[in-house]
Amino acid sequence: MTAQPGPLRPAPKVAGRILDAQLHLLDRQVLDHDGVPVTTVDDLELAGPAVDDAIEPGTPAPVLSALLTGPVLGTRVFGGRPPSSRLIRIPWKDVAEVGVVVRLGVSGESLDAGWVERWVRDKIIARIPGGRHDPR
Amino acid sequence: MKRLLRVALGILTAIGGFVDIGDLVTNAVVGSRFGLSLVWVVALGVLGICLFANMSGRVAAASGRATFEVIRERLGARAGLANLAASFLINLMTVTAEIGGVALALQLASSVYYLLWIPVAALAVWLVVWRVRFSIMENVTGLLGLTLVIFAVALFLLKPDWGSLAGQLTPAVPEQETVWTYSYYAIALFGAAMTPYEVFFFSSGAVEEGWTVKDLLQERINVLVGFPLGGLLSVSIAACAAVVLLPAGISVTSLSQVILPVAEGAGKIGLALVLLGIVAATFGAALETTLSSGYTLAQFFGWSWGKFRRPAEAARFHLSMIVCLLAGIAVLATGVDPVLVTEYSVVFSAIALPLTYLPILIVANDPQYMREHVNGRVVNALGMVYLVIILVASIAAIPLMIVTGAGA
Amino acid sequence: MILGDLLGNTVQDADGGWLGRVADVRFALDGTAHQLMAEPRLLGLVISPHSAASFLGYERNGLTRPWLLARMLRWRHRGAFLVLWEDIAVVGAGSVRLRPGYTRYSTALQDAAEA
Amino acid sequence: MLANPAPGPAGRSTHPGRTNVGALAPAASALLGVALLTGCSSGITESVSTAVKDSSSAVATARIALRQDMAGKLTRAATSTTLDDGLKELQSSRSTVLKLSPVTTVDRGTQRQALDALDQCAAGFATARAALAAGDGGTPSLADGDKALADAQDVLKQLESTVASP
Repeated sequence: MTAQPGPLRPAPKVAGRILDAQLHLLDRQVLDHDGVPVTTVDDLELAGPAVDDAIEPGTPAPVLSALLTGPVLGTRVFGGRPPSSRLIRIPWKDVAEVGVVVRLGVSGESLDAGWVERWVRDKIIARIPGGRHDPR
Repeated sequence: MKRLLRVALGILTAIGGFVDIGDLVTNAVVGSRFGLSLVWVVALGVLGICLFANMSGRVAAASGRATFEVIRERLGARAGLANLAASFLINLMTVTAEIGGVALALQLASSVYYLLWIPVAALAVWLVVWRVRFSIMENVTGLLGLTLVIFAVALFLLKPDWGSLAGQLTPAVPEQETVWTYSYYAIALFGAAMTPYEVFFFSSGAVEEGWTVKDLLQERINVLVGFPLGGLLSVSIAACAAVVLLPAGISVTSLSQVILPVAEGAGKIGLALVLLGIVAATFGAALETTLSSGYTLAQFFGWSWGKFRRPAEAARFHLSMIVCLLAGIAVLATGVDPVLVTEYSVVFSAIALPLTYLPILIVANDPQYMREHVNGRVVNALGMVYLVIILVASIAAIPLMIVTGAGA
Repeated sequence: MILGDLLGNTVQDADGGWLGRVADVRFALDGTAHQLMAEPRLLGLVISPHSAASFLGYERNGLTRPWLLARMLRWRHRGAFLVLWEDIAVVGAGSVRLRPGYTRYSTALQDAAEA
Repeated sequence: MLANPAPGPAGRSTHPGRTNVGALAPAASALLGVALLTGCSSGITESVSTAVKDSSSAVATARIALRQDMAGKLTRAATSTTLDDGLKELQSSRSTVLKLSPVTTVDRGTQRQALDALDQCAAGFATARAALAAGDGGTPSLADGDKALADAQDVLKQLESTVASP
């Protein structure tokens, strides 16, 4: 057996930064390049071997391809999973920085993740008098 | 000089903003039934809210993150959502109670039935949330709320027997009450002093006003001086009730009874001031709770939020507040007694406390967020002690509510 | 595959013996940096024999305060270990099986200080 | 029904207050037995005594408000709101008592007595409100209102003592 007494040996060093999904990514606030909140990281999408297939030794590891948001939050809490077409993705290539928050390198206006906000703004809030009034 | 003024203003608004309908009603009820024998709970609650408000403000200033973002990030989606559901519902109850409180106070001033005042009050709350700048909103309601000091003044004018009043301060169950009702109201008072919305609002307000670590000293003074003085105000409400209502065999069930001791001691001028103070305090608290509903939702789901943004730039935040106000109006329109809603809301607050304060304590120790501004040893020790107290209160609340028939 | 499919899954060794649940998934950003950030590659799974609940940020990055809370959470996650991707045989719905002779590594983060 | 209509210790056991948990412990089992025997009877007594307590609180509030109004310490709006609130409290107490379904003659007597007393309170409130509406120098005067409420208060006090220890 591989169970060893005493402290476990440290994992082999890797060249780049290490991110733990729960610890550093999930449930973090996502800001766009102007610092405007867009959404939270509700789940992550991996590109790699399909579920249930035996993994051949030497298979390249899955890669984190996108941050997910939208209905996937509900399924993460209550179980089940939405069909792939219902996932709202923020591709990893748009991510600029991971710290206390996740910062994007693009504007939130162009993202699918912002459509509800834009709909509420254009159909309701902006139509109420003073909706575009700057409070400062 | 200008800095001194700012500090003074901060303290004054902290005092005036401390009391809300929950504190008013619970303290008057307790004063009229238990005298001053529960004052120790107010002291305990005030120390607790100082501790955690200060901590959440420090987290907000150091990391720019408000409390509910922290709750979601640390508790995860599932426990975070449970907390959101509980906090949001309690918040909604509190919004309802505060708007009801504004309406009841306006009825006392005008004799126009309070249900007619409710849409007016809710509309006024929405207009301020929609249009008025955050700092003006805070300062005006806070300063007007200071007129509640009339409770303390009235207490002196009533010329009570100070010796026997001080004698009531020892924790003891009065003979016409039971241990159970005593404990139930202890939890209610604790919940009223430590309502979670105060922390949501306080930390979000720090982000709204763009506080940084440079403002930490001022923040600390506001909290550590303002809140205890606000607590003294709460105690004077209870003391007034204990002096005038307790001997007459009156147990408080309506807002009209809360103001009688002030009129007794300070006459019509006192009455005018206390009504102004109650309207300002409950209106201010209605603003804070309405905003808090928006803050909690937006921070959990990661929406854009804040009064410093144009409403159109925080669309879902503003929409959720409009919906909350409408829901509050709908609840009040059923004719439910706002005082009763208040009494339940403070007890439910006590139940939800642990889920809010645990993540704050954890994050306030995380250097990733706080850099060198992490908690000190004393604060951590106190925080752990309070966590235990909060947990006990939270677990005991529901059984006590059933045993006592909600304090009857 | 989404991460939700992986977190909380039961983990078995090659003979089907119970090892714990997937408590976290570790990524390494050592891929090509043609974008804003390097592409994160799945490095391994953090497996906890007692609880798949959140660590609330304790463990792994050396948080020790408040002392009592830190002790309690560490105790709940005692015996947690990291297995590398190379030691994973199958990822199924709800479960993960490891290869024979897999290696347990410490879950401590190498860059705990700067993280 | 096992109800024991006799003016037994059950009445005393539901006496509001005086409950000392420490002293209760040894007598607990005995009291429990008696409470079970007289279950229905003590339920009525308890409801009536709660209703009486709530109503006397409302009447006392109204009297303070009237006295303050006469002394020029309270505005008409505040006084009338206070009277309205008190009347509401009284009405809810009255409807609780009205909904009780007593089984024994003694309980029926208690219920009727309570309703009579609460009606007198309501009459007192009516006089007080009429006085407030009549304004200064009108009839009835605020003093009449206070008198009517004071009488109602006496009746309540009597009832309180009979319900507590029959």
